[in-house]
Amino acid sequence: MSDLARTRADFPILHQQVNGKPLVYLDNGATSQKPRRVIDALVHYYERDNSNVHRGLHALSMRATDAYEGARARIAKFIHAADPAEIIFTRGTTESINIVAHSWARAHLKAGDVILTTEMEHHSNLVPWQQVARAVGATVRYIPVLGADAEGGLDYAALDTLLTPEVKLLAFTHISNTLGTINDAARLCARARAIGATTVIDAAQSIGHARIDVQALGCDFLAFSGHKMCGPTGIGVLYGRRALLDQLAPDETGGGMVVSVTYEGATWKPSPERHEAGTPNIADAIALGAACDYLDEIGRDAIAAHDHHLAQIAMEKLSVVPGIRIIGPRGGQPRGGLVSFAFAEVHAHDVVTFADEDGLALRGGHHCNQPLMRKLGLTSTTRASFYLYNTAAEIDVLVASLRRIQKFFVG
Amino acid sequence: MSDLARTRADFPILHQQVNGKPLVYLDNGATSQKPRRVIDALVHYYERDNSNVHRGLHALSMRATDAYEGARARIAKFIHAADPAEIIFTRGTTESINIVAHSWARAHLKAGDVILTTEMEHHSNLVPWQQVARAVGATVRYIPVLGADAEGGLDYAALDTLLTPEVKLLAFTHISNTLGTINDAARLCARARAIGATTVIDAAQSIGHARIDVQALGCDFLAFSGHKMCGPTGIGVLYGRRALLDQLAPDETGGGMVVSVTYEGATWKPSPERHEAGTPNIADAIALGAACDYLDEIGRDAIAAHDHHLAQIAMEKLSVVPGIRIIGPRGGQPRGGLVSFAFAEVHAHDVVTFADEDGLALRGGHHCNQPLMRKLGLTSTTRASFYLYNTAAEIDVLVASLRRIQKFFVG
Amino acid sequence: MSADLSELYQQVILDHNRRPRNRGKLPTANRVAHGNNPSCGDECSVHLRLDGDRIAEISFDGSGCAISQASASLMTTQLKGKTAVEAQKLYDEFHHIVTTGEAPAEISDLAAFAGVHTFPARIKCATLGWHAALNALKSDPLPATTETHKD
Amino acid sequence: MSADLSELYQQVILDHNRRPRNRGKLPTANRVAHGNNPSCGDECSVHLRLDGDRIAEISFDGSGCAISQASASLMTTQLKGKTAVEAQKLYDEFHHIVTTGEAPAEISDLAAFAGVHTFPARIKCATLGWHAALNALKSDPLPATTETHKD
Ligand SMILES: Cc1ncc(COP(=O)(O)O)c(C=O)c1O
Ligand SMILES: Cc1ncc(COP(=O)(O)O)c(C=O)c1O
Repeated sequence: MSDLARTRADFPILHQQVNGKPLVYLDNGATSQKPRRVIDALVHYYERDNSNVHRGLHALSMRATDAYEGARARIAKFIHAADPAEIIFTRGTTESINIVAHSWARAHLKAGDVILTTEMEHHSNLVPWQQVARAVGATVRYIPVLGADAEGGLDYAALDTLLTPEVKLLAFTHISNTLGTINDAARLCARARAIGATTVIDAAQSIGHARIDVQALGCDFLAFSGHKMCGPTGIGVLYGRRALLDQLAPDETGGGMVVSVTYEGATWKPSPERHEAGTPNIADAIALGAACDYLDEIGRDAIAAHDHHLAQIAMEKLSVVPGIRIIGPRGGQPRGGLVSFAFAEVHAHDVVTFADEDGLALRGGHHCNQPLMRKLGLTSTTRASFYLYNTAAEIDVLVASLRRIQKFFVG
Repeated sequence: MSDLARTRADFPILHQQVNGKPLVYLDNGATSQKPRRVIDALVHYYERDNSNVHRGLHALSMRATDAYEGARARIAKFIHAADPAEIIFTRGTTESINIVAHSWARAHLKAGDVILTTEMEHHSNLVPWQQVARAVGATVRYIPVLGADAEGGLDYAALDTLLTPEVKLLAFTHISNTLGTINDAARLCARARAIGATTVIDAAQSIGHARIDVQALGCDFLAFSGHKMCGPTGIGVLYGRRALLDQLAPDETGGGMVVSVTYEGATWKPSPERHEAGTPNIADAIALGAACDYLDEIGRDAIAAHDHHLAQIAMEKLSVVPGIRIIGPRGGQPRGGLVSFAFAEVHAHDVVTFADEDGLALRGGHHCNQPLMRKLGLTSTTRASFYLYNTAAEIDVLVASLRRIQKFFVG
Repeated sequence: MSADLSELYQQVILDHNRRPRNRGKLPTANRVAHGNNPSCGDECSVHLRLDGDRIAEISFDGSGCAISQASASLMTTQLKGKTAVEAQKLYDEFHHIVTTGEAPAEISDLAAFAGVHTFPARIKCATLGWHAALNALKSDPLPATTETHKD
Repeated sequence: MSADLSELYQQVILDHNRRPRNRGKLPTANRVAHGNNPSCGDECSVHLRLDGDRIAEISFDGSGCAISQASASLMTTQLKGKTAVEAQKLYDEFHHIVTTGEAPAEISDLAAFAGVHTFPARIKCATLGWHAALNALKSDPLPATTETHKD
C-alpha cells in the first residue's frame, strides 16, 4: 500500500459512494475530514474519562483535566508557543477573532485609530473589525490585492503609505480561502511591529497545511479552527502572547475563570482560565490534540508539498477547460492547496450540483468573501480545495466533470 | 434485566473500576455521562456525513445541513419552543447567558435600572450581570434565600418590595446546583412579566431532569448546556423568543450570519443564523439531538421521579451520619436530584479524595457559588448529585464511605 | 445524467437561462424590489409598472444560477397582466410545485420547476425572483430575503 | 486504606490538621499576605513580624482541607527565625518534595508531605500557605494565588 493509500485508509468517510460514484471530497477549504484516531479520541474520552475539569478531585475529573490540559500543551507545541497558557480554547477561528475584537480592540483602540487589513479577508476576519471600528470611531483600511484575477497577491509596496502611525492593529489571513494566496506573514508582522501595531493572523487555512511557528512569525494573536485541520467541529484556538492575555479583560464571564466572587463583584484568574468561562469543550479539545499528533506524524512539510503538487496539477488541467477563468496566484507564485475558478456562462451553483452527480464535493459561492468577489467582477466561483488524502486521479474526475458541465450548458 | 440495569447498560463509562472499586458516579451536577447512542451519533457523523453546513450544495454538505437543522428542530420540540429559529446553538449555559448580557442587556439597560437575580446563582448567572450592570450603571439586586441552611428556598414574599419599576431583567436558576432547590419558574416569570421585565432562566440543572416548556414557563430567554443532559461537551443552547432574537444585535460577527458585506459594512440575517457566526459545532449539535431522543424515550417524568427518589433516600441516610450538616430544602419541599452537605470537622476536599478511594465520584468545593457559601457560613460542601443511571445501592456505598471518613478524621 | 438532474434542468429552464425574457431595468417602473440569497450570493431585482391594480410591465435583473435566472425569467412572462392577489395565488402554486414536485395539470410552464423539490437546497434559488416580485407589489422598500426557515 | 492515601494523610499531617500551630492573627505583625486557591476556595493568610531580615514571629489563618491547613501549620514552625533567602530555599525544597515525592534525608517534618505527589490536584493545597508566606516576606500587597500552570 502506498503512503497515500495508507493515509486514505485512515479516513473512514472517504470510502463511500455518492450518487453511485466514489466520493471525491474536494471541499477541504470549508472543512477537513477526520482520521480514525481523532474519532477514537472522542469515543475513548466519553467511554472512559468523561468528567468536568478543573474543579474536581475524583479519578475521572483528574483524568479529564490531565487530558484537557495535555491537549493545551500539545497545541502549544504544535504552533511553537512559548507557554501552554497562551492557548485559549474557543469554538473556532471566528470566535477567536471576535474575542480579540471585543477584549483587546475595544480596550485599546480609540477614535482616529486605524485597523489595517487586506482586501482578501474572510468575513470572519473583516466584519468584527468593521464593528469595533464603528464602536470606537476607528477606521478600517485595506491592503489592496494586485491584478485583474488577484494573481499578484497583496500589494506589499502599498505598506509604505498604509502603515501610518494611526495603525494600531494589523489583521490578515495567512492563506486566502478564495484565492489560495499565501501571504508573507513574518514580513507583515515585522512591518507592523516596527510601528508598534498589534498583529492578528487568521490561520484558518494554513494551520493544517503548513508548519506554524508563532514565535518565528512574530505575531501577537493567531486564530484557527480545529475542524479544518482534521480535528472535530466546535473547537478552535486563540493564541496570544502571555503578556497580552494576562492583561486582557475577559470577554465572557462565569464559572471557572474567577478567583473570588461576592454579591458585589469578582476578580479574574490569569490566562488561560480567565478567557475560558464555563465548562469548556473538553472532548473536542482532547481530540484536537490527537489531530496534532496525526498531522505531525504525516509531517506538515509533506502535507504542504502534497497540497502544492495537487494545486499545480489542477491549475494546469483546469486552465485548458473551455470557458474557465482561474483566479489567484499564477505560475511559480506561492499558492495553497486550492483552486478557485469561474465559468463564463455557468454559475457556480449549477457546477456544484452537476459535479455532485459525479461524486464530487465542491464549494460554489462567494466563500465568505463578498467584497473581494465584487472587486474581481464576479458573484461567485467554484473552488476545489485539496488535502493530504486527495489524489491526482481525483483531479481527473474533476476535470472530466467540468468538461461535461460546460458542454451541457454552453454546447 | 430491570429498567435501571438496562439504562446502565446504555452508558459505557459506568462499567469500569476506579481504585479497584466499581465506579459510583455521583457528580452529575457537574456533568452527566453519555449513552452509547450519543457517542454513536458523533461517530456516524464523522464517518459518513461530515461537511460544513449552510453554504454547500454537494451531498455531504446537504446531509450535514439537514442533520444540523434537524437537531435544532428536535431541541425546539424538546423545550416546546414555538419555532426552531428560537434555538441558538452556543458552547453552553455560560456562553448563552453572556450573549444575553452582551447583546440584550447592553442595548436595553441604562443607568438606574435594576437587574434582579437571587442569592443562589451559579457564578455563570451572576458575574455576567454584575459586569453589564457596571458597564451601564445599573444595579444588581438579590432575592434572598431563607433559613440558616437555605432550607426555605427563595423568599417569594420579598418579591413585592424587590419588583420595583426599575427592574428590567430578572435572571434566576431553575434548580440550584448547590442547594437542590427547585424554584417556581412560572411564578417568577409571571411576576416579572407583570412589570414588563425580561426574564432569563438558567436551566443548566433542570434541562436533563424535568420537562421544560418554555411557553408554559413564560420566559423570554432560557439557557442550558448539552453536557449535563447526556449530550456532548461544547454544545449548549440559548432559547429566546423569536421577536427578541430577530431584533437583537449579534454578539459575534463573521461568516454565515451576514446578508451582504462590503468593505464599508455588513447586514445581518434573521435568527438563528444572525447569532451563529462562523462554522458551528455541527457534530455536537447533532449529538445533542440524539440526547433529546434518548431522554424522551426514558421519559423526563420518570427521570425526575427517579432523581427525587434517590435524593430522598440520600437525605434520610446522610442525616444520621455523625457530624453532617445538610443544606437546602428539607422535608417534603421540592428538591432536585442532589444533596449538598458539610462535615463539621472534615473539609470537602479531604472527603472527595477519600471517597475516590471507594470508587465514588463526588464534588467538593464552592460549586461556583462563593457568595452563597459565605452567606451560609461555609467555605465548601460535598455534593452527591444523581441521574437516571444511579441506584439506591450506590447511596449505601456513599454512606459507608462517609462514615469511614468521619471516623478517620474525627475518631 | 441522472433522472433527478434532467428533471431539475429541464429544457424550459435551460432555454430561459440562456435567453432570459424581460431582462434588464424598466425605465417606466413604479415599483421595484431587490432580493438576495445570502448563502449563495444570488441577486435579483424586479421592476414593474403597476397600472391600477394590474402589472402592466415587468422585468428582472441580477445574477445567479440557472435555476434562479430561469425562474425569474419565466415568472415575468406569467405575472404580466396579473393583479397582486393573482400574483400571490400563482406564487403559492409555484411554491407548492417546487416543494412537493406535484404540478397541477392546469399550470403550464411553471411545472418545469417540479424537479427542484428533490434538491431542497435549490428551492430558495427558484423562489428568489418571486419574493422580489411580491415585495415589489407591496412596495416594500426592504430587500426580500429567502433565507428563512420557511422555505 | 490504600498505601497512597495513608502516605498522603500521614500522622504528622493529621496532627497538624487537628491541632494547628501558630494559628490566628498576629497583633504585632508587620507583614501580611493572603493566598487563595480559586478552584477549591481554600484560603490562607500569613502574618509575620520581620525583625531585621529574620522572621521573629509568624502565624496563619484561614480555612481549607487537611493538607492545606497542616502544611501552613507546619510551615510556621519551620520558618520562625529564618531570613527571606532561607525561607525561599526551604520552599524550593518543599516544592521538590510535593512534586516528586523525593525527600532529602536532612529535612525532617516536611518529608511528611511526600505523599502529595501522587495526588497532583492537591499540590496547590500543600503550597498555598507557602505562597502567602513568601508574598508576605516580599510585602506584596497582592493576594497570592497558586492557580498557575507552574504548580
Ligand atoms: C446552575 C448552573 N448554571 C450554570 C452552569 C454553567 O454551565 P456551563 O459550565 O456548562 O456553561 C452550571 C454548571 O456548572 C450550573 O449548575
Ligand atoms: C480564511 C478563513 N478565515 C476564517 C474562517 C472561519 O473559520 P470558522 O468558520 O471555523 O470560524 C475560514 C473558514 O471558513 C477561513 O477560510
